[in-house]
Amino acid sequence: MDFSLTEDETTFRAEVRAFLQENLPVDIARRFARGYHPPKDDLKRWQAILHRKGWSAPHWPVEHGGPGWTAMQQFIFDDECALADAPPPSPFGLRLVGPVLYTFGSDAQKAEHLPKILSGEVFWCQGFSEPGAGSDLASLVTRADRDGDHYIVNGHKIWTTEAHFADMMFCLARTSKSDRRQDGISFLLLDMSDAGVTVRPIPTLDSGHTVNEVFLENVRVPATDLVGEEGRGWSYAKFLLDNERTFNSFVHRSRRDFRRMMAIAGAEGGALLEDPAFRMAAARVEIDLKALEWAVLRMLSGEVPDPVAAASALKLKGSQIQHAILDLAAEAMGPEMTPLYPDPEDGNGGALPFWTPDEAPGLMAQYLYRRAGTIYAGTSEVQRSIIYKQLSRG
Amino acid sequence: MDFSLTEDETTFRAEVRAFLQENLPVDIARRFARGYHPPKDDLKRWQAILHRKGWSAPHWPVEHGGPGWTAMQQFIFDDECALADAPPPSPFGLRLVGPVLYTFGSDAQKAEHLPKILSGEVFWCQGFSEPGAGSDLASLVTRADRDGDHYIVNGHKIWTTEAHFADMMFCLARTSKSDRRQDGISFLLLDMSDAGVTVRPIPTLDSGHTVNEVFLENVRVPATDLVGEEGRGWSYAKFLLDNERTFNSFVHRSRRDFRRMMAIAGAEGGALLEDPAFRMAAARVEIDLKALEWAVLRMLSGEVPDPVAAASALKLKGSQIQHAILDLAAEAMGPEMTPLYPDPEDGNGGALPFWTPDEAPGLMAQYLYRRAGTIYAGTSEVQRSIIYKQLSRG
Amino acid sequence: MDFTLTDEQALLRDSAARLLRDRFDFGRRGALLGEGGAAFWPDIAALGWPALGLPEAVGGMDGTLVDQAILMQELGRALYVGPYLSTAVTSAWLLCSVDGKHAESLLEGIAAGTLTVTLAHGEPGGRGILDVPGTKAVASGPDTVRLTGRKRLVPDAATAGKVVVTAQGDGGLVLALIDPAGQRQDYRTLDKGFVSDLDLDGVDGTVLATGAAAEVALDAAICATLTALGAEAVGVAEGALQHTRDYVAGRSQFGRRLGDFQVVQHRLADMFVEIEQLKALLLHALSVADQPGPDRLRAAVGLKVLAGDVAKRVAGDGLHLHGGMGMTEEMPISHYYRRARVLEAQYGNTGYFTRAHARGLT
Amino acid sequence: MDFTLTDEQALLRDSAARLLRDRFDFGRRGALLGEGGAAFWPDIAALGWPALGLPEAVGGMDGTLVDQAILMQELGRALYVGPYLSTAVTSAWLLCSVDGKHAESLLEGIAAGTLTVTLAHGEPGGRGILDVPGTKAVASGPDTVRLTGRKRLVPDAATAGKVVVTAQGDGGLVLALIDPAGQRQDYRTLDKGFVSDLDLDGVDGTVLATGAAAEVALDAAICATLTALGAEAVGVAEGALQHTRDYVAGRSQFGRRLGDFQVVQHRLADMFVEIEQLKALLLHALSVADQPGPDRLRAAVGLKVLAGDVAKRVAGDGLHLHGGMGMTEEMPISHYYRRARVLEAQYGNTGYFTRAHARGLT
Repeated sequence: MDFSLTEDETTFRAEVRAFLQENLPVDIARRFARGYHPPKDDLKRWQAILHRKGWSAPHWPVEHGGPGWTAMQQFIFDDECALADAPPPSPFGLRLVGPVLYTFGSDAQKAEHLPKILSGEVFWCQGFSEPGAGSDLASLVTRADRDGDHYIVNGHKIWTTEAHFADMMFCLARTSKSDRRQDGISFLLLDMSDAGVTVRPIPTLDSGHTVNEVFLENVRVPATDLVGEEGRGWSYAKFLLDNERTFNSFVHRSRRDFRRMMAIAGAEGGALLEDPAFRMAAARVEIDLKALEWAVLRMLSGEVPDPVAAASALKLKGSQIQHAILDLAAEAMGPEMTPLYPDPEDGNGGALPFWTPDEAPGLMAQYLYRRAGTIYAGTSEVQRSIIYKQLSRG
Repeated sequence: MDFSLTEDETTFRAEVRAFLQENLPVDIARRFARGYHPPKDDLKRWQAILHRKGWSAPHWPVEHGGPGWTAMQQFIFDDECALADAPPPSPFGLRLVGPVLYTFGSDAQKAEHLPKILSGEVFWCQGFSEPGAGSDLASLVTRADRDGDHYIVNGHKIWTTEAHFADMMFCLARTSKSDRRQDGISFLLLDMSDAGVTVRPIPTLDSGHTVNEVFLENVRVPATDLVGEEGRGWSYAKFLLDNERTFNSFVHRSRRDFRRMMAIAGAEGGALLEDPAFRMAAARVEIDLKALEWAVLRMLSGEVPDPVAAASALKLKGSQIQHAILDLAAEAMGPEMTPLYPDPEDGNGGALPFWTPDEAPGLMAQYLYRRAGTIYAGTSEVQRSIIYKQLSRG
Repeated sequence: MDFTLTDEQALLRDSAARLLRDRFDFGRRGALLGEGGAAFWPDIAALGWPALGLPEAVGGMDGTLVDQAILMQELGRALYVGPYLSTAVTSAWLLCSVDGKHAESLLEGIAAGTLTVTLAHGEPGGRGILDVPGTKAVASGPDTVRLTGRKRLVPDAATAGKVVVTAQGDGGLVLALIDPAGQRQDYRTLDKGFVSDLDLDGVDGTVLATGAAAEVALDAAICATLTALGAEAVGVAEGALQHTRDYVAGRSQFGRRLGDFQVVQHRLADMFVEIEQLKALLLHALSVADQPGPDRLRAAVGLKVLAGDVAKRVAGDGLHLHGGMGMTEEMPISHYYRRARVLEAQYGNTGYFTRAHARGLT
Repeated sequence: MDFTLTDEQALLRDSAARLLRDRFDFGRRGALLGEGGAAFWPDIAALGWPALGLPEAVGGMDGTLVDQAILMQELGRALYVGPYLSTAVTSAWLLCSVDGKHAESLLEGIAAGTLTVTLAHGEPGGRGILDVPGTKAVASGPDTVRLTGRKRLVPDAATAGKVVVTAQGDGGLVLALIDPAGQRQDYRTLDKGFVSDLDLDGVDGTVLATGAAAEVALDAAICATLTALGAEAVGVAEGALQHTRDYVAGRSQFGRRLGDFQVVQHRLADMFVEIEQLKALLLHALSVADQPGPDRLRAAVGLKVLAGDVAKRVAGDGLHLHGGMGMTEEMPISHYYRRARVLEAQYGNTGYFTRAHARGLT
């Protein structure tokens, strides 16, 4: 075992920090710090800046445009970005479909899509969930019927984050019937401006607009936009979901949220931060958070006997810690957490109430939105079942 | 709704308190306060005192020797007894088999057993659980084969509390085979001094001796010691278990334990009792305990829409609160909770370590023994399943 | 002791449930709440609910806090938003403890359903209802004070006919009556409640009570408010449990109904257990509701702690069990959750009241 | 960073696991522990484990706390009871930070396996290892002090060759060496550990260090002890999980294996998650183990908090899942639970260390 950061890594952290200080636009950071979902324009501008530096896809292989960083460097980069309030890039292109494309896509697909994902020119969304297929994805019913050199896609997708500003969607659809529900599913790329695509917002409990329903009515998708082999979409989706799960510890965001929580508790004379019981509760969460950080490092180092169970553990614990931090923040805010504050950065949002504490707007929007942390990308129950399955083998 | 105690009830509480003050032997109270399991002699002496007053079976009907108290009077009596550190009488005769006998027993059985249960002359134990039948009682395999006017009983009972000093056992045994596992079980009374009865202690994690295995080898039980009808033992057992569950909120004991916990936290200058975080934790538990107390009162008043689910809720929450209080007591005790203290009341127990705090001996014996609170009389999981079953009907 | 509802109480419960189901159902609720905070008030006034807890002398029905708690429970279940709590509980209990013609005529208006009144007590940076107000009151006439200060998160002030302001005067606490006009900003809470900020910049108010008398009246208002909130929390939690139970019974995943999964069943059971505890503690608080003194306040504070915890936990579990659907505006559970979340923080959060309770621990 | 075990470390882990399985299995454990606290020490000494963390200069193997943590993890899994922690971790780290021939010769004895040493630090009424000792040290010779005070819950003093006592002298903290004879009472802890009370009534001790040097040495001992306990907790929790997993796989209720019930499965999963967290935080504490200073202490304190919580929770869940069987002496889980319960309270409980951690929160 060797716990020391290499000299390179120490240098690297300083380099990233300096870059962020010089290049992250203050207005973007300020907006993101509030806790509201970042607007598309912020995501786009910031990704373009990263792209110019060659840093827009830290986890991609060099041959596809990645910077060739070690896992540790990626961790440091994400950490510094979170601490600087840089909005993480939209995950659907970079984190999700990108790796599917460079692993299973055709040369034409790679050539067309990867550069635009890297640059942030094209935004993606994920068409997996359906009204009858949430955690149980394999029960999806969207159909893609072959018609010459096209598929005709009909279906109804739900929980489609950012569909209202995405240019492309990757989605799962049935191309044939099969006894095994996982078979006969294909992985398609679909242009959101195609005829037959309708996006309808789903108002959520945070009073924001992030997720949507997407109705697909006789959407004509060229057969060249099929990824990999027809009927093998389930395996690509599993590849994608496994990638996603590994990164769902929320550790960097939670470190930032912890800092914000402490700032709230210390505001107005620090009444609550001086309270011994509150301090103990915060200390207890800080310990959990530190453990989570090292659990992620351990995962990155590749030294976990059971990475499948470990990834589920990260997701489970990460979402619990996220809630615990936001709960402390809400407690620290006291009765001031109750108003529905308009986003002060949104010109059309309306006036703030008199005497609104600086830290208040956005906190509860974030709190409520993050309630989904125990639901998406595999509910906590699904994670526990995965873990038990692994345990019972061991 | 009427929340006032009747004048009678106020007078009654004073009467009980005065009686306890005058009649509860101080050595019995002192021993019981320690938290170790009370010795048989203490139980016997105390029950004889109560019996002379006519108070040994508060919940029995008058015609069988009960005092004719209301549910509220019974509550007050139990509460005062707990606060005075009076050991509750062994439940197996009074709480469990007694009501079965006066409800389903023959006249001869009533005449023989009820008076001795009331007086505390005869101690009982419960032969229900078996090595393969814990929570799942219906899978018991002990057999009682008819042989003339006797049953020949063979089997292996486990978790038999107080079997080492009980005079009689009530037990379940199969008298016939049946497709439905609950059928063909009979309810028998059995003399512990009979040939073929062997009691073997089960050393438990509190390092005390309370529970036992009982081996039954060709024990001859007269057919007159069958309770009710042959093969209907399951319904009598259910009657008994339902009675038991109603009384398993541990509320009186927990009120006493809470007081003891506060005394521990206030000892040695009250360092921990002055700690704001510890006080908050104690306050939170006190609120739960007060709610539990009123939940029991509500149950006694008969005003609960679903008494089956409510009884399970009392057991579940009662065992959680019991743990929470003992956990706080252990926290208050600090490193002094770690020694295995001999019972200072037990002449053969050995010397106490130097500088043993007064409140320390017995605390952890009790703590460890009470871990069984979430297990016996229906595990917490069994209670939750009962509750859900009721809920899903509603 | 006898916890049976009287015939009148059972009738009140059933008729309230029926009216709310018919006129304030989930479909209509959004629209009604869009119209403003008192949109549903005429229905409530028509039924005489505001008069429920008031003495006959002012036109009331001579009921008790038990009756109001029965109603609050149904209002909670129906996710009612409006000035019932602020007018008929907080203000009414305060005014009933105050002597004089002003209070009497206000109570007559409340009982008749023609007037809503709110208490302006909280201030910016304040942590809860037990805080001492910083607003200043300086005598400005024989029966009036000039008020200077800031009142924050005042419930239902936008539609209130009168506002009772708490302030500090020379003789201690002052309760003064003002009109809700002036520097006021109205806004909404996360659960669609109506609140306002009041900037009191030398506003003249009529004195209702001062010193010890004012303290007694405020104590009555605080105890009644916290106890009624506890009752509302019972309704909120029961509503959340029922909606969740029904949802999991209908929803399938992995080829089975959600309600067939043991972990789902057991979580619902835990929700039930928590609610049973809360119902029981509500009885405790109600049992001392008409006995002013530290025990009543302690019971009310303990109830608020449990109410906040239970409502938040039960509605949170319900939200989780709804999966993605629970995150939508469309599903009642998301509204139960928001009400529960706000209820926990209103008038002081669980930490605040647990601290208060811990101070009195012996 | 690289968390891979070196070949030597992997060998150490495997050989320790094997030896403990062969010679300290659950069946033999009871008998070995009946014989006294150091019954298994000859085996340990023969393998050179006491030398593991000691410098080559005194005959040690020049290992680090990482190596000792690997061993502690296996000792925890095997429910080992004996003087390894007190001698080879606490005392060794303390003595390595102390100059002088006394310390050197003691370390040589420890490395050779011929001497066990313990630290007498806790006192009656004390709350934990961060407490300042009240025992008094008065100079009684050029190199000696006269010690007066009471030491409580001193680990393994019954079999220790030497005892290091902490005390207050004129120049602050004093570390003094005494023989374990004298007024001593030996007793057992709930988990079958061996502890003693020492009544120091003017006992003469040899000074090892005073003032700042003594503080540095004590800090090293505290950090190493808490970190090693964290490693032991990993082993205890993993052992509890494994026994529980095996038990529910074999035990049937209601016609199904316990392990087929979803609530049982998910509870096991939660146990796993807690252990993963603890393992990760152990890495954090180890990463700063050779860097004296406040960060090291803070990491060790945080680890003790999590170790106590996780061990207690995991073993408690395991106990519950064993049902009635878990309550018996016969089942290993009852011993895991007792070890976990004692571990949480030893050297200061979770509340104590959380308070300490909270003080440093910024």
